[in-house]
Amino acid sequence: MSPESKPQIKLLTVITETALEHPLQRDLRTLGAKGYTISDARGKGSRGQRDADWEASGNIRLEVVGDEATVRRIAEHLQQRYYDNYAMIIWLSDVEVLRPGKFSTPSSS
Amino acid sequence: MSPESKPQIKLLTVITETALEHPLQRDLRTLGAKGYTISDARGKGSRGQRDADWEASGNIRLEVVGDEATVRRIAEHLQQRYYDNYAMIIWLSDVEVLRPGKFSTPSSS
Amino acid sequence: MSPESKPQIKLLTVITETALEHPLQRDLRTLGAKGYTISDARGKGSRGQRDADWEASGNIRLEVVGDEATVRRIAEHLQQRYYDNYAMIIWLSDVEVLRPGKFSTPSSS
Amino acid sequence: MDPVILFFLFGLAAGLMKSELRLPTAVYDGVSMLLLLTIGMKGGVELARQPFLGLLPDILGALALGLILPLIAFPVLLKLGRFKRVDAASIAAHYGSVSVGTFAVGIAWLEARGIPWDAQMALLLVVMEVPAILVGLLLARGLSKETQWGEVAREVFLGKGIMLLLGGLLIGWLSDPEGLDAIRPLFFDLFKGVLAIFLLEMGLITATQASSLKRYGLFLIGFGIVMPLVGSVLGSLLGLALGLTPGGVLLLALLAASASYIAVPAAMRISLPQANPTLSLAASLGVTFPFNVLVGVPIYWQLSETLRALFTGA
Amino acid sequence: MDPVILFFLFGLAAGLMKSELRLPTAVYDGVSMLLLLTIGMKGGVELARQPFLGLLPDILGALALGLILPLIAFPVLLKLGRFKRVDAASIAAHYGSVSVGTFAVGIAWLEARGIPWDAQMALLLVVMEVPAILVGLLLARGLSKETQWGEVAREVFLGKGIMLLLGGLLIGWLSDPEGLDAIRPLFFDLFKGVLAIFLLEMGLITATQASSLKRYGLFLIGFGIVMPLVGSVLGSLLGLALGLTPGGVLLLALLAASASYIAVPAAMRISLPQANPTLSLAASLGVTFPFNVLVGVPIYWQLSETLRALFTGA
Amino acid sequence: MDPVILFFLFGLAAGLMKSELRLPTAVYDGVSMLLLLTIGMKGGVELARQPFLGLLPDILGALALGLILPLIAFPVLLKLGRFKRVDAASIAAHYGSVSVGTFAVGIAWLEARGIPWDAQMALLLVVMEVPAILVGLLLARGLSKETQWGEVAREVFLGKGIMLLLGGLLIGWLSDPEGLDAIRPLFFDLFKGVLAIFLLEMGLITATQASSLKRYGLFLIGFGIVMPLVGSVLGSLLGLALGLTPGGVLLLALLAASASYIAVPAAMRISLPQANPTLSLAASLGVTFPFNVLVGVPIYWQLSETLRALFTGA
Ligand SMILES: Nc1ncnc2c1ncn2[C@@H]1O[C@H](COP(=O)(O)O)[C@@H](O)[C@H]1O
Ligand SMILES: Nc1ncnc2c1ncn2[C@@H]1O[C@H](COP(=O)(O)O)[C@@H](O)[C@H]1O
Ligand SMILES: Nc1ncnc2c1ncn2[C@@H]1O[C@H](COP(=O)(O)O)[C@@H](O)[C@H]1O
Ligand code: NA
Ligand code: NA
Ligand code: NA
Repeated sequence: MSPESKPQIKLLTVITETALEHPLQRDLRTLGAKGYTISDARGKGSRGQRDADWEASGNIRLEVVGDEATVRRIAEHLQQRYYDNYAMIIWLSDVEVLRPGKFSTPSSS
Repeated sequence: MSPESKPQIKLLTVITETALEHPLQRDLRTLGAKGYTISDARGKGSRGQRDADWEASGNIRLEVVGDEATVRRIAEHLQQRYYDNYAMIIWLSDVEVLRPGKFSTPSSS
Repeated sequence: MSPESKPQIKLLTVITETALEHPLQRDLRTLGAKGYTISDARGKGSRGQRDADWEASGNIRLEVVGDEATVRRIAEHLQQRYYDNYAMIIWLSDVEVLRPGKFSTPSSS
Repeated sequence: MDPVILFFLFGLAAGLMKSELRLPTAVYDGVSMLLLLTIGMKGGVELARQPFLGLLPDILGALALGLILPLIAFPVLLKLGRFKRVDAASIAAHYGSVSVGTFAVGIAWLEARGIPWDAQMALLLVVMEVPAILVGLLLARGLSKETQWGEVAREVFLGKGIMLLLGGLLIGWLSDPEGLDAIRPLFFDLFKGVLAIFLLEMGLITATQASSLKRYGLFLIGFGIVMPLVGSVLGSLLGLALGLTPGGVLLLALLAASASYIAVPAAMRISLPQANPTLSLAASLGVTFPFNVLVGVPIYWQLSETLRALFTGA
Repeated sequence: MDPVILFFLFGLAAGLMKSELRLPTAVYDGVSMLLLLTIGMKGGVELARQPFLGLLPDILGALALGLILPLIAFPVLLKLGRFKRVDAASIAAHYGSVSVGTFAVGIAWLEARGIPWDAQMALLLVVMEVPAILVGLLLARGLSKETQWGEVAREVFLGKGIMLLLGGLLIGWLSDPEGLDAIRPLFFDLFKGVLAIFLLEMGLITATQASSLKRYGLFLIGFGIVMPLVGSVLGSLLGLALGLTPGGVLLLALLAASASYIAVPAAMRISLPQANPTLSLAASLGVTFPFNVLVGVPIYWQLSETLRALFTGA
Repeated sequence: MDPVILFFLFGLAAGLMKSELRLPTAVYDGVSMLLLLTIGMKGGVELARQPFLGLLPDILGALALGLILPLIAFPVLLKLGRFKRVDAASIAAHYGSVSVGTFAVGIAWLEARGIPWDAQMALLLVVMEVPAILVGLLLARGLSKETQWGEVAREVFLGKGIMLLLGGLLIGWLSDPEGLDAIRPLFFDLFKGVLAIFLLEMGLITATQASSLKRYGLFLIGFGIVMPLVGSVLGSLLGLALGLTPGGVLLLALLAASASYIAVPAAMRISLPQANPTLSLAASLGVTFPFNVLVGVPIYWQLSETLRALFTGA
């Protein structure tokens, strides 16, 4: 687990409007994510209450695990493209992936 | 990203009974959370199986991102007020928020 | 929060096929997890799109908090037993649990 | 046998066999909403047909019944059952309040036999939901300042159950008959089928109480059977005193005999969190609900007819 | 009163009282789908019965109406309302398009009175959903290269609403009458009950717009009432010019008066994200929908009959 | 055309066009549950009407058919299809078992034509669900100790599908006729409408198999069409040998022709995880289900009538 042996793997979490589910999936494909996970959510933030009471008012919770460079690229793209006009919050955290091979582009896989 | 330049941002995750959704929302408002995200969950813990089979038996998963002080204050309040009588587990982790400006009370925002 | 005073608590997150919900619950019981949380999810990975369009095509998101040894034991078991034949991704992260007493087998609880 | 009862037994059996059968939550919610709206509307339609006069005694009677029942249950639970004060108070509140599912079974039973009932029964159902909750809280903590009565009232009155019953009542009351005919296929014709689906899920839920019952033992089972019998006697007597029709007397007996498993648990969880919710659910859902649905209704019918003969000499 | 309207009022009241009443999303989705399919099928069945000739003028007329309405609304919103360009364009698009829920209420109103309407109305409903979206985007940004028209078209045509309406139309058109009889109990007999459930949820959703309305004030309320009146006049006139039956004229007036709250918001959110969605929803859902449902339909009926008398001398 | 089939085609088209149309999972689950319960009840009602004698040969025959079909399919898949052993075994299991959706379409087809069928068909449907699963597991691994047969049996028998069919059968059997009349509007009158909604979703799901089909090519398509034809011949012959009515022979042919897409995939995923689930679903859901629903039923009817004429000389 020494920092030089493995590239840092990051988990990107995005909470945003349900309306963005399809556009985000397209973006992730383009930006080289190896995978993603989506679940339904509701919440509140600087852009008001999003109660999931009906179709247009729900949130999704998107997670992408990947090497730090990819994940940061994705995060920056989303922020630039959507942050101004959509309810959205993005955070990153460190994770350790079992079989991380598939996320380290340099050597393996 | 040196520790002195930014305050530590924390993610607070709470798993608890669905019945607490409204009370917790009120608490968060009072305690100064800038936002929160809720999704539905089920699970098992020291207080038995919570299968979400019907209304009263489901869990929610609550997430609050904020500066460490606020998040710890919220966590301690919830623990004190609810932990004894409700199924509840609380954990904290480190996250890096894009545009963290809104969470750092001292200087910006 | 010095490493010698507390054992490291880890959060294990598993995304896998809905079909594994019951088998995983049994495994967790056997492997000594103190609890777990499950929510519904959808996603995409190396084994294709899993849209939750219908019963067999959804994912679950399983979370287990525990001391590092237990959590690693669980992660390794799941990986060994299911990884080859099921859509599955597993990651670990550091968390701080309020009232972690119940997760530290040596001294308390 | 009545298929509606068979649906309940089927759910119970599937649950006890640990089958994977489960109603999606949204379907269960939808089905409950339909039942509540329909029961309310049935009541409202009838209320619109007759003068409003003379409902006050019925309402006051129902209120009194809802206040008295928990006062009977509480000392029994505390002394005989040796429950903690909060648990005894919480269980008592469940038995003072009512179960809409049980009421629906009673209605279906009367409809199948062509026996009419009094228009105001749906209204009395609403009236009886609430007072026992207040009594329960008072029993648990006295007139403590801690209790946020405003909160409690909001929680109860704005809860889904009472809103739908009252909404249905008002809609039934204010609708023109032709308008109602157009929505009859969904709300009235499907009523018993929807009740069957509802009871299937209730069977599955009842089965989940089996393990709690095993843990908390015989006393809860006994209480869950005797208390409704006591309630049904009081309900029958009140119904006779109020001059209700035989169908109305049965329904009032059934209301008194039934125990809440939705509104009261939700209110207690918020207002009396120290009470152990598995205790009261094991009793009300695991014992009293199946008892009332499977054997209670005909027993209470017999009982109320016997009492009627006794008192009216008819 | 019509129970269907009472359901809407009940939902509205429950929402404003901040009750916990809420339809599960899946139930609301299921109910909307049923309505869309049934409306489509009703149209398709009728279309199958009569020669296809002469529909072209109607379709072109509906298209024109859908293009003109946002062009009327836009300058008013920009100049009088002082909205930002994108917001004015987005709101205008909502009012050029149509609301299926409102149309369903119109159908139920006609059915209750035994007034027939023209077979092609469901087709015109589909035709009128789309053009205003394109006008809105053009008003907001001109013929900017940025707009991915292909994307927009996909989003709109492959959206749930239009798919179900068109699917229903085709199914109604191509089905044998006996086959339809077998599915009548679900799709046709339950129609008005399903509409009642739908309107209950619409009432709850409308209530959530109250706070936006308070914030954005009087202009939106005025616009949300005057614009449908203008639309209904244009719709009536077009209907009379096209020689529709009285029922058909009413429905066209209602389509013109109604504002979209599903298809257009979804399209705008993706294609014009700078527009503030709460503004257009507050107007279309918080003002125009309840106005049309509660008082609009009879007003437009009166209006269309008056105009008919004026122009045809009948 | 039959609207029920049009619903399927509509779903298929919408899916292939990648529209956003989708049934909420809860609605799909609810609709499937209704179908299973209704099919079971229809069977149970009939069984109650006639002596139970003579069902044993039918049951044994159905069991044998369920054991033989996968034994026919397996070598073909292994040798001609060049599939891995586990995949061949898994696909074979799917084709030995049955599809309730297909059976429902057969029932609707017979009902539309007023052709009666034998009471025990719903029972045979249940009987045929299971044996092929066991055969599949044996084919994949022999009598390996690894297989937890207890687990497999639990998974299958306590799964939703069989529980609901058996529950429906018992309820239909044990209910009084008047009781059944009261639940008829939901379970029987809505049957075909509910089937239409179900087939809409099936069309959407079938469309998701298109890409797998493209990948795995022609062999699967051929197999998915020829295997049901073989099955239908065996099913018809068995039906004739058992002396079933023409309607019953058709349904048995259809059961043999149909391939499971719910119970077997779920069981295989747990008990034979090395098998690739997309292969068997592409065949059973992407080819055989639409083939049976769109063209199979009338073909099998023709076939069974021809065979009847041949053998009985009638
Ligand atoms: N501090 C926070 N903690 C957790 N979730 C948040 C937070 N702020 C915003 N969110 C989520 O992100 C969504 C969009 O946030 P916003 O753009 O700030 O309105 C909200 O609806 C919440 O679900
Ligand atoms: N060790 C754990 N890991 C993950 N989730 C847990 C854990 N323990 C409890 N939970 C969740 O928290 C809820 C309440 O826990 P408890 O109060 O321990 O019964 C459970 O129903 C689970 O959903
Ligand atoms: N890089 C990733 N980030 C987040 N979730 C992932 C990732 N890769 C896979 N998943 C999730 O894990 C499931 C199984 O992954 P796989 O086995 O790679 O197909 C997918 O359906 C996703 O929900
Ligand atoms: Na009671
Ligand atoms: Na319009
Ligand atoms: Na078969």
